[in-house]
Amino acid sequence: MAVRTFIEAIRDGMAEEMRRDASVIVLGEDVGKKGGVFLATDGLWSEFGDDRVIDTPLTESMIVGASIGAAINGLRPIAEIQFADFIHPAFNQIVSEAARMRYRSIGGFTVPMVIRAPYGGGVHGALYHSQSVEAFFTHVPGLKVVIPSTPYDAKGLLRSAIRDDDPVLYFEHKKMYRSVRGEVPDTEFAVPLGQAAVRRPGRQVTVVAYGLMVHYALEAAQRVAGEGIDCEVIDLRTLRPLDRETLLSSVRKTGKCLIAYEDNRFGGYGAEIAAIVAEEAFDYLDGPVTRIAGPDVPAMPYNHVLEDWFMLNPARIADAIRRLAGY
Amino acid sequence: MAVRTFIEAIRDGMAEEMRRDASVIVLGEDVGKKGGVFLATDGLWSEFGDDRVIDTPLTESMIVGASIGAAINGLRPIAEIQFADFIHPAFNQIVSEAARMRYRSIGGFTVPMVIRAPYGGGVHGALYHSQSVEAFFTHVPGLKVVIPSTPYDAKGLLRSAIRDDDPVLYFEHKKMYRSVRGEVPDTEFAVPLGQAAVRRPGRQVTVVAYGLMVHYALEAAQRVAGEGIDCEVIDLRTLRPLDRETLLSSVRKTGKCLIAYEDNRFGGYGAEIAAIVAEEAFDYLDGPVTRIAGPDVPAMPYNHVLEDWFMLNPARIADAIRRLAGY
Amino acid sequence: MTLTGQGGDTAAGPLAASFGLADADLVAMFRTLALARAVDERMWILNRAGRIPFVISGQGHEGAQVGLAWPLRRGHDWIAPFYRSIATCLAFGMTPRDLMLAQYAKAADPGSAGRQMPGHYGSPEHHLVSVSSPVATQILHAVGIALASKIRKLDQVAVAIMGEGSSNQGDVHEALNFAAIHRLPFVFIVENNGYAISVPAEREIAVKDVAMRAPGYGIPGVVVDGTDVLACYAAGREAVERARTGGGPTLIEAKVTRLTAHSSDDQQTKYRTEDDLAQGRAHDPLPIFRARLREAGVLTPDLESALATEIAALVEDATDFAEAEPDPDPATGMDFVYADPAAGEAPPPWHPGPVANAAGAPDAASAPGEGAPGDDGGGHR
Amino acid sequence: MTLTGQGGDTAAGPLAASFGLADADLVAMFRTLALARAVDERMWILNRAGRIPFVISGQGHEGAQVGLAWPLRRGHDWIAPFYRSIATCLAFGMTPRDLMLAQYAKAADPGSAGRQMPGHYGSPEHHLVSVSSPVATQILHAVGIALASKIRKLDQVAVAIMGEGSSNQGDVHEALNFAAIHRLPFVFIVENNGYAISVPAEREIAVKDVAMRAPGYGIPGVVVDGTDVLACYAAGREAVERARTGGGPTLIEAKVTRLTAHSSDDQQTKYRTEDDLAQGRAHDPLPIFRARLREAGVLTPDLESALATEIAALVEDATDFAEAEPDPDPATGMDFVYADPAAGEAPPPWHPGPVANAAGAPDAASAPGEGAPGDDGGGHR
Ligand SMILES: Cc1ncc(C[n+]2csc(CCOP(=O)(O)OP(=O)(O)O)c2C)c(N)n1
Ligand SMILES: Cc1ncc(C[n+]2csc(CCOP(=O)(O)OP(=O)(O)O)c2C)c(N)n1
Ligand SMILES: [Mg+2]
Ligand SMILES: [Mg+2]
Repeated sequence: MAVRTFIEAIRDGMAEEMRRDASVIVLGEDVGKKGGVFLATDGLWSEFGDDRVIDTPLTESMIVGASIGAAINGLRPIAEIQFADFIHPAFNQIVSEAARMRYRSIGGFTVPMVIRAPYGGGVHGALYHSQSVEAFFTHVPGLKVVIPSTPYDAKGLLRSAIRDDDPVLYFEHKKMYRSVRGEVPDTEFAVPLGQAAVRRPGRQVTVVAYGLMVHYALEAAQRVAGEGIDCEVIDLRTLRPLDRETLLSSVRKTGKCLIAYEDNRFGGYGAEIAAIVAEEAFDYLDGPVTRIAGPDVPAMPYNHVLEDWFMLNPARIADAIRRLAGY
Repeated sequence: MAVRTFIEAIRDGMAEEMRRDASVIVLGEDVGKKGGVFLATDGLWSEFGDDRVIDTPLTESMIVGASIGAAINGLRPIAEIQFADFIHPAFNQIVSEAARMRYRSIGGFTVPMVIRAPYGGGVHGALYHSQSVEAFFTHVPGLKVVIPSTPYDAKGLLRSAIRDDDPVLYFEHKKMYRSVRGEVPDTEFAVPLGQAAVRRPGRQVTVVAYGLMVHYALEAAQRVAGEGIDCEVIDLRTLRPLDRETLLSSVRKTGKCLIAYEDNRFGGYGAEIAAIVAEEAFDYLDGPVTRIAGPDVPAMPYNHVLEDWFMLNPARIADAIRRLAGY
Repeated sequence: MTLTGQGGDTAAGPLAASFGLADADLVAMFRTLALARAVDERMWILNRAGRIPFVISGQGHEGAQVGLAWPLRRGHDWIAPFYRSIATCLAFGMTPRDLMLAQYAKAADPGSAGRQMPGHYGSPEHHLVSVSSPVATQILHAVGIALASKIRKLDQVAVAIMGEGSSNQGDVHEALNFAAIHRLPFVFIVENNGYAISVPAEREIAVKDVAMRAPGYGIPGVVVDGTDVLACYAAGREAVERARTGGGPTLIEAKVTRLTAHSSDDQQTKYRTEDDLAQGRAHDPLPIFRARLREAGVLTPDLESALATEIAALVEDATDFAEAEPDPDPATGMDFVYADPAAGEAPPPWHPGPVANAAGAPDAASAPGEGAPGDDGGGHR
Repeated sequence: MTLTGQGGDTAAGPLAASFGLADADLVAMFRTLALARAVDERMWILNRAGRIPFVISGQGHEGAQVGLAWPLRRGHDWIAPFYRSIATCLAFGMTPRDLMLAQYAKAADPGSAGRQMPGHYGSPEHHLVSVSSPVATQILHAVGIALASKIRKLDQVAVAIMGEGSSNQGDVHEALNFAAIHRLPFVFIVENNGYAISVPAEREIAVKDVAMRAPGYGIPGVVVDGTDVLACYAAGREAVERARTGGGPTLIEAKVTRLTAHSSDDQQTKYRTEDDLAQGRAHDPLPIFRARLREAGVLTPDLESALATEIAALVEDATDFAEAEPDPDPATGMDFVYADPAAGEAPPPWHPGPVANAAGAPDAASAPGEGAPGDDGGGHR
């Protein structure tokens, strides 16, 4: 058991799977000699060489489209999109092609690939280096979407994603890369896709989160605990397929549900969670299913004052918990 | 007052605005001599000529991106995307550029443009000529999204969209083009963006819909009326900005809300409606906010048996109303 | 694919010999072309008779398709074709029955079990990548297949095919650039018929030939007359050999003609003159290739009539077979979203029959097809 | 922009005369170049001092930027620039204060009021289109601007500028194709510095020059030495004249060097050799242009020291000014999402102060910046 940062766990996960399986390759902008702009792939190029760690031209549609083809012909590509904000040029390849290949060919062609991308704000990234893009993809049948919150999960979920036979989008909150550490076993463990984790058990309010917001939700829960509000914090980990079971049994127990997400509120992923809870746990609800999320403005401004204004934080989540608890 | 088909109303709307305002142009694939693959632009090329009705190359990102530039430099482009399914290559230009231009330039640059696209299924269009794509765009601050359901609204909303100073996505259900007719005044009327319409008043269940589903919902309401279930049917018309007022006051009255949408259920636009109703009308609810939507498979298969299996229809909506009414 | 020696018949007259082929190869090529045309014509008849709601056609493109597919190794090399690739698919191993099952969208359709529109072929067995509708995406799939071939040392060549209109999509730029940098075993074929639906070439590109773009990527660009099947064969062979031996990609542009409307939803007389259409008919590869083989003595009247009989029977058989096959079962609608059905969402309440991991209990299915507003919108795809 | 005659000073030595310019023009060009460099160097100092968290730089590109911007009409023609376009923006009318306000992201930043990252300039007044981060999108905006210019008969030329790495994006293909078909008044400038962050030219494109792509669109492609300011001017003038007189687009590739790391988040020694870096420094346009003007007698020691003093004062003033300006007010965060604020969603509960049509009543603002996990992720943008 070693203590690893979030990004180290991701790097280890890739390296170990590449050692185990020669069909795993990494491609993307600056992933080679430079090791990626965040250094997530640092060392891979020197260990695995030009053929398996490919510095691509600055063309995201190509990165995804060629990965689809490579996956069809026996490889398991890990495509890095330098920032989640730059996944949009590849939207057509992801949504029209990767997601639909299996269905349209009744399983004749399949696309086992992972698309990794750093997402999220609070890092002075402004409009185009801060976005949460999960809602565009969680809506799409055929795609899986993973957002880990701990080094352990980052590695274990990445292993599952690489071994999965379907396209998996794997989003990494960039603010966590070096600030979040945790124990990661040296064994070949995997965290299965599609299972949420109860990060903190509680009786009064269920707080649902993923990625960085899990940490903020836990801190918020801690704050309100002193005021006698007992929160259960659920880390979804996999956004699609969703672990309905863990979600619904928590809300059926607490009767109150707050969903915290960093993305713009309107039409964000949390809307689906709210809709599911509202429909399937209706009889158990003691208060409205509530969302706290980013303001509905284009991603987030750069200036730190405006960025702070945009970002959720533990204090704001705590306020929302208090409001809901007091309902 | 003349009776017009849905597509005629759209064509008239474009022609009249083009006559009124020389800055309005139309561009897209086959919009010129052919008049568009559905004939929505038929006659415009002969009336307005090469400069204002432009047959573009087969390149959607260019259609949208050049429209953004043209809008910055004083035109009001109406960009036609041949099928909503083919809007994805332009996703980056729409989401990263059109939607964010005003915000990032504090109003210095603005993008008054309309993107028209035929959407929806039930027309033997298979996976790529049937999609509902609204959820990808309703989530994006800076964009407006319109889906009309009657010839009157089609023309009136299109007029407002063309005159609007922000980018508007205007989706037309292709199954309605020739099958839906209605009275359309000869006057220069406009239907403002952001206002829903109560298509059928009722007391027991609110059914929320847009586009083709409004017609199916009305038919379903008719069916269950004979069984003593009194439905109110709301046609959202503009999906963003949403008319919360009309939505919420209806649900506060009926206490029950069913949302019907053709798109895949998970993460679809209806999730946001459900989330809003669940949060803001909680105290009034006598049953769970319920959604009926397309199955979560990649758009819809071609074969008519499978297509029928995919599509919502009045009978299925009526069943859902009955279940909710009986709750 | 050189058939030389197939069935032991390696006899080669001067025409065949000049291309390193046997007469039997020429006959096989002609047969493929004629068969493609016959299947295609039948599709239109079925459409007009109301048996199949949509047709998109390869008529006029078949000469280039047969010539260019021929040098590839069947079941080994890869093609990412497009919706006009009927002759390509036949040349690569699909049968008339396979194609007709796709037209009818029956459960036995090997590419998609009736899920895709007609024209969207695909066959894992024959290494024909599943066609999707958004044009040009397939070029990147073929490039990725070529990348995997190179990395895995599979000795496979990958080919992507599309129309000239589609070649203006951004994906084409990104694909050619990447394939050229890595000298991938890749061939890009553009079947230039002068139209993207109604938009004529001069509104699609500002140069005469799409092939003029090749030097900008550092790869050879070749223009070939699509009515000259053997010239296409020679151009294809050179490109495939270059690709296989590490010489990198080639762009081949075949000038073809679109003998039909864009699809059964299109009315081409609205935007094409009678002159233009007549010129197109004069560039029909079928009579041109037939005349050449007759002249070379490869096609004799006996052989021709034997072929005609065989082809007619094949088309008849394929039609009858496909027509008689069952439609897909709606109970299969939720299948193949993910490898593990448990990863999918629950089916809707009207779903007939059980699905692995279904959350909601299936209801009695409502009557299908009861939708109000009823027509199909009259769209032209 | 030819300054000839500005201030009445039309005197022209042989060098200026050979380009149809006055000596005053040459001095103004040099001044712009030197000013851009001075502003740029100050940015790095401020970054190292922790005053501004991010810098992206134009050092090494300024010669091409000044030469190529010069033939355009300020406030009339359009430029869609990129994040290295500091000299371009100065040449087109922005001031050092404007640029520094952007670095500091202050409320008075004319391009975005501090919303955008440094380097993302923009000025409606000066017809400099707001820069966004996704590379290459701006080429289509410039093409659209050119289209509007043509349709509205505005006589404006539109220019798009980006790096060679970005020129591989699909949008570039689609834009050049469309601009060429319609012979739009458009110029595409590629500032080729041999790297896309760490990826060297030979992994970005398979040809020597990006300009080799121009013939594939039917437009002229020109390669110009970016250290030769006057050669850039001449190439730009020709392209702009062609564009303005209906001759259609031109692609100009300027070979430049990146004197700094990609940005303040990058460590270029990890992927560039000392040799390579030294070669880069030998291609610094500033000393090269200075030497040329000295040799031509245009720059005298007196003039140089006057310019140096002026520039130093401008940079000092801009820095002090920007530093002293206030940050944006969070109460403005919801502004400018739509023309009509009522079209926006309600602000979050912590929003300070009222917003038109706010649905939720604003709460007392929570303390900002209280977020757990605290560092900035160490990303390199
Ligand atoms: C991305 C996308 N946009 C639009 C369409 C609609 N469409 C289908 S075929 C076609 C024209 C294709 O022209 P070309 O590439 O020249 O091929 P051809 O049909 O002439 O053989 C168009 C516009 C599409 N299928 N995909
Ligand atoms: C679509 C997109 N992908 C990735 C990035 C990240 N990125 C910013 S600049 C850059 C390299 C650009 O290289 P080049 O175009 O040659 O310009 P240079 O920086 O060398 O001047 C990259 C990869 C981006 N901004 N946009
Ligand atoms: Mg064509
Ligand atoms: Mg560069």
